[in-house]
Amino acid sequence: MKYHATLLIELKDGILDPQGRAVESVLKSLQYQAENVRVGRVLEMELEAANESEARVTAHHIGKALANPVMEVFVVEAIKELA
Amino acid sequence: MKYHATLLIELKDGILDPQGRAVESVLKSLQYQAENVRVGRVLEMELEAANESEARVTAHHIGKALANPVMEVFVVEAIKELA
Amino acid sequence: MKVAVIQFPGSNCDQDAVWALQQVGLKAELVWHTATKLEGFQAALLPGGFSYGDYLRAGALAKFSPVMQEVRRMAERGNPVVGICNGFQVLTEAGLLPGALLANTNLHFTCKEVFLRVERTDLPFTAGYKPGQVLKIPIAHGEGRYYADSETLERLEQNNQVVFRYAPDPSPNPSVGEGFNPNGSLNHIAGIANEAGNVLGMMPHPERAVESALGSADGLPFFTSLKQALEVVA
Amino acid sequence: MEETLHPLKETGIPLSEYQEIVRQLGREPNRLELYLFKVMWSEHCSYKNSRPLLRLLPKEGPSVLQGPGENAGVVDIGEGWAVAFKIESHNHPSAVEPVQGAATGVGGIIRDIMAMGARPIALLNSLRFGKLEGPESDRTRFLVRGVVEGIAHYGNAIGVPTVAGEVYFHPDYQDNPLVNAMCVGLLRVDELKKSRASLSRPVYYVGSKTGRDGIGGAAFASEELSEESESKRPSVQVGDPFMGKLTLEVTLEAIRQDLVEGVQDMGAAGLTSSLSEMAHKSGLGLELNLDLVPKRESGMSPLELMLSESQERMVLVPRPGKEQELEALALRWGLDAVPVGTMIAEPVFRIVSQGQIVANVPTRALADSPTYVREGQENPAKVALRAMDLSQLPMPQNLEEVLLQLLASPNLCSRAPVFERYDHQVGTNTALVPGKGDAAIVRVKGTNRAVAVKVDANPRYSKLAPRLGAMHALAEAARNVSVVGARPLAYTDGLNCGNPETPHGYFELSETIQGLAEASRALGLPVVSGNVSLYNEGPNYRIPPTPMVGVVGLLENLEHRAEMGFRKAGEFIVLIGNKEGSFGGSEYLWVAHRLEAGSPPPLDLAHEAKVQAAIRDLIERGWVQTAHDVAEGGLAVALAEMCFPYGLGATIEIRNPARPDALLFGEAPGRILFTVDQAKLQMAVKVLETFGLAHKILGQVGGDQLTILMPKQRLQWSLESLRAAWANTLREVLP
Ligand SMILES: Nc1ncnc2c1ncn2[C@@H]1O[C@H](COP(=O)(O)OP(=O)(O)O)[C@@H](O)[C@H]1O
Ligand SMILES: [Mg+2]
Repeated sequence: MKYHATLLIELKDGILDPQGRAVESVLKSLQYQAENVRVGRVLEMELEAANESEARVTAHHIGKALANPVMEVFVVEAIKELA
Repeated sequence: MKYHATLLIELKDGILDPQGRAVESVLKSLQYQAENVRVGRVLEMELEAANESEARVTAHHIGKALANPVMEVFVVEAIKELA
Repeated sequence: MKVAVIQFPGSNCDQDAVWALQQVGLKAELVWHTATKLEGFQAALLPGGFSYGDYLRAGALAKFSPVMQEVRRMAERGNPVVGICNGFQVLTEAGLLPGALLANTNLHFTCKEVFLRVERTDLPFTAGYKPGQVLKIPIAHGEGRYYADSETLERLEQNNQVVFRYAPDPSPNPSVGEGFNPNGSLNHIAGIANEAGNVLGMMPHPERAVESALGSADGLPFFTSLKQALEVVA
Repeated sequence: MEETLHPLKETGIPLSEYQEIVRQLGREPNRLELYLFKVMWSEHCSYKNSRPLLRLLPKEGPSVLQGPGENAGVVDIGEGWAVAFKIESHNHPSAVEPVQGAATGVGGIIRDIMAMGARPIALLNSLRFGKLEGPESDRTRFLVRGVVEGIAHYGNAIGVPTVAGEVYFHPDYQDNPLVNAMCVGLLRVDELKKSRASLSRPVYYVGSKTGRDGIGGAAFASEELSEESESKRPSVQVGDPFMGKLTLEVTLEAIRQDLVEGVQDMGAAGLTSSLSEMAHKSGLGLELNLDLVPKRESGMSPLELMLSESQERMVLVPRPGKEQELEALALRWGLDAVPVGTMIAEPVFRIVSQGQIVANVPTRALADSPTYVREGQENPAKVALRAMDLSQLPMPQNLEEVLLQLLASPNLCSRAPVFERYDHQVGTNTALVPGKGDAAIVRVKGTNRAVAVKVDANPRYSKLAPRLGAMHALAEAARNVSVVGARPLAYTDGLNCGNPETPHGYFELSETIQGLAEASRALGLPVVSGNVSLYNEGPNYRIPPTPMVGVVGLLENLEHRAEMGFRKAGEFIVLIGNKEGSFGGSEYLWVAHRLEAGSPPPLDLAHEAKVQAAIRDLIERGWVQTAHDVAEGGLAVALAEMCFPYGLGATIEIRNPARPDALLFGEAPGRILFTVDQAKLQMAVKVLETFGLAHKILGQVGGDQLTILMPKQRLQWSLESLRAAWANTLREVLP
């Protein structure tokens, strides 16, 4: 089976995110009331797996491999079966 | 009301994603069956809004403002009400 | 004595490192990242550059290169292992050094001369310096903001594992005015060592400062120190 | 018929050219063939409006190993070494997507240099943007940030130092920024490669897979930016410096191991121009099998494959028996290396897809586009502007204030915010870094030799007087190379002009080239490579003709070189050339009087040559370590610039000047400031006398102020006040 996986890798809270700050100030200058803006990465990929839970496990391992535990956290945001 | 918004900003399909290509080749070397890896940005933020649909509209405008129309597309991934 | 200069795809200061090592009479050889042996080498240098394009995160993908297992063994055996710029990022990503290197607070790649205070002169890389000596060495990076959680940071300071710190320009008419810390590193950290003191990582480029014709020779003692250290073991 | 007339409309090929195509083929072209002609006969690939004019440029010189016609020019620098260099424009892509447009511009010119068998050792860029004031400044800031980010992103990652360049702001670039990138490469003379292949050799495709990137880009690049180009916008080409680095190393290693006989980059119009041009230059034909081309996306049509401008692709032709070694080398670096074609005797470009011949065109027909010689006519408005009388210009009240204004103006303020984003030292050869000298110096390891490089163009001069402006551009670029102590050898030129199909546009193009030709002859500098970017105009604007001239010079002894900063208190400051400058087209006229008029300063090329020879002589003798040319902003700005690098001031005394502002801020070519210590002063003056050059001992280095004493006037600035004015204008754009 093929599954589409979405992973989010983000900075732990409390760690200074200058990019988030920059975005926030841009948004404020555009009159948007946005607070605590944080910028992270999203990874989309197609995984080969026997079933959804196996795909989720693989996605989890991949997140573990790619995120840096010193300052990042990751979540498997979504697993969708592909036709 | 305060809402937490999650936005994904990603490259349009067909546009080369060098990051995705590099990540994919490394995942393959680690024996993961990952295909079509794409790397984008995720933005998390808190928005002030009267109700959820208004928050969603604001998030949509913000996505429009931040995504590069020449290369990128965005989706409002989630809107959650904050206690 | 031979130093292995590890060549990752995307490394671009590898030849510069070889050149600098040769300037002090050390033998240096490029070793491709797929190597599974580092026999015959007494030290390893992970050079600057953009391994795997620095995609995802500087050093994030290079840590998976097969050669890293050998580098780890070398470090455990107590041989000198140096990571410069991208090499430092790889060493932290691989867990051979504590902490991490985040995007500069100015959010862009910055290439300029900075000043470093030498905090330790009892290491194979710094024996040639005077304690507290201030060096002029260039930086060239976009992700050099040293970060570690407060406990780790304290431990680093207590074991004085901080080897180089960004410092003000000592000259009478300073060129480095606005903020001498170029990237927002905690405690102005520019370079650290592991507890044993044989693994060192630094963001500035000593290999770019070995000839006064090119602006500074303050990096030369870094390599002469390494040479002497290796001669002692040999 | 219908079937071919419809694509004719869609390609926008003029009927006259279509008839020429039919004549050359002896039949109607099919749609794919028609598109091959469209890209190959586009201005960008065919130079159909500029080729006749470019013939006027001197191309021979004692050190020239390769002139125009290959991927880059090559000059001999001695001891078996040579340098390859070329400039290339990426204006339209950068206007559409500044980051990727600039990045792919850098990647493209690097591959041109690789294609000569040279290792890139230096990058330069020449940038033009619009207004930094008023409502339109937002767009300008967006473009500046994007373009600088793109150049930094690609150059830093691939590991080629960006050592010099120029940034210039002028309202006429508001709708049409210019982004030209220049690359210099180092090679052994005996490893010089060309775009050649011999009969029945397999043609290898090396590097990135082909996707639908920038389809139609080459054609796109030759069209005026208009509403239309929105819809015609190709899917943006994205540069991958990581892939670029791998391709670079594989190509150079293949050459070092002597595995290849021919090398060609895939630049604009990708497979189409690279393969058909290589076949044509080799006097052969080429059969391309599209089924073998590595593809990134599925279902790509032959047309899409032929027009794709995917980056980081090279064409390598292995020597007989070296095929396996080449494939193994590419594999080691993780790259595709596939034989996609074969050199054939019949001089045609034959394209095969799924067993069918989908195109079959004589290579000569593709290479020899029609050329056009047109009637040019000068815009009368320019004549009037030039004629304006500036002798009655009001005298500013506060000259001290004017200097601060000039130093803070976008065209004269500090460039550090730009070049600090570029790695200018990777490779550990940069002996003179940006901000320290008028040209960059890159040494050649293992020798005492070094090359000096600089690119220049003065749009104000060229706008007011295209021919004279072009002459100034070459003179100034050469002067900048001379003041660091290097002897100019040759140059590359990026000609950015308007629409050549309009009389005014054609006039500016032809005058510019004629001016370059005249200056080339007078200064003895041949052109060895370059680029032409036309149609830089829209319904209601046209850029000033902008000939970006990149000069490469040789230092035979790196020890003897000069920087621009004052370094030793007590040294004497000497000016070569006349004291006063003129106001026509000067920065002062614009900044202090908001005027852009008058005639640019007259240029005596014989005098210019002598001035440059003299300063080189003084530097070679080891007497002079500080020298700087007096350019935009005049004497006062030049002096201030010499104070900045080492924070050392100066005191200058000038007696009976004509007009103080002409003396302080007036512009004139052939002027150089240098310093020398007392012991050498008289000898230095003697040298200038033997050259028969006007000169003046102006004062001495020292202190932390700049002081200019004039009859009845004493001007003084603290270095902090000068630095404060100078440092922040671009910082605010690039924080
Ligand atoms: N303005 C010019 N002056 C001198 N040579 C030029 C000029 N414009 C183009 N050339 C030469 O014409 C040839 C074709 O240019 P170009 O199509 O830009 O090459 P490429 O496609 O390899 O970038 C090159 O050798 C180039 O150096
Ligand atoms: Mg080319």
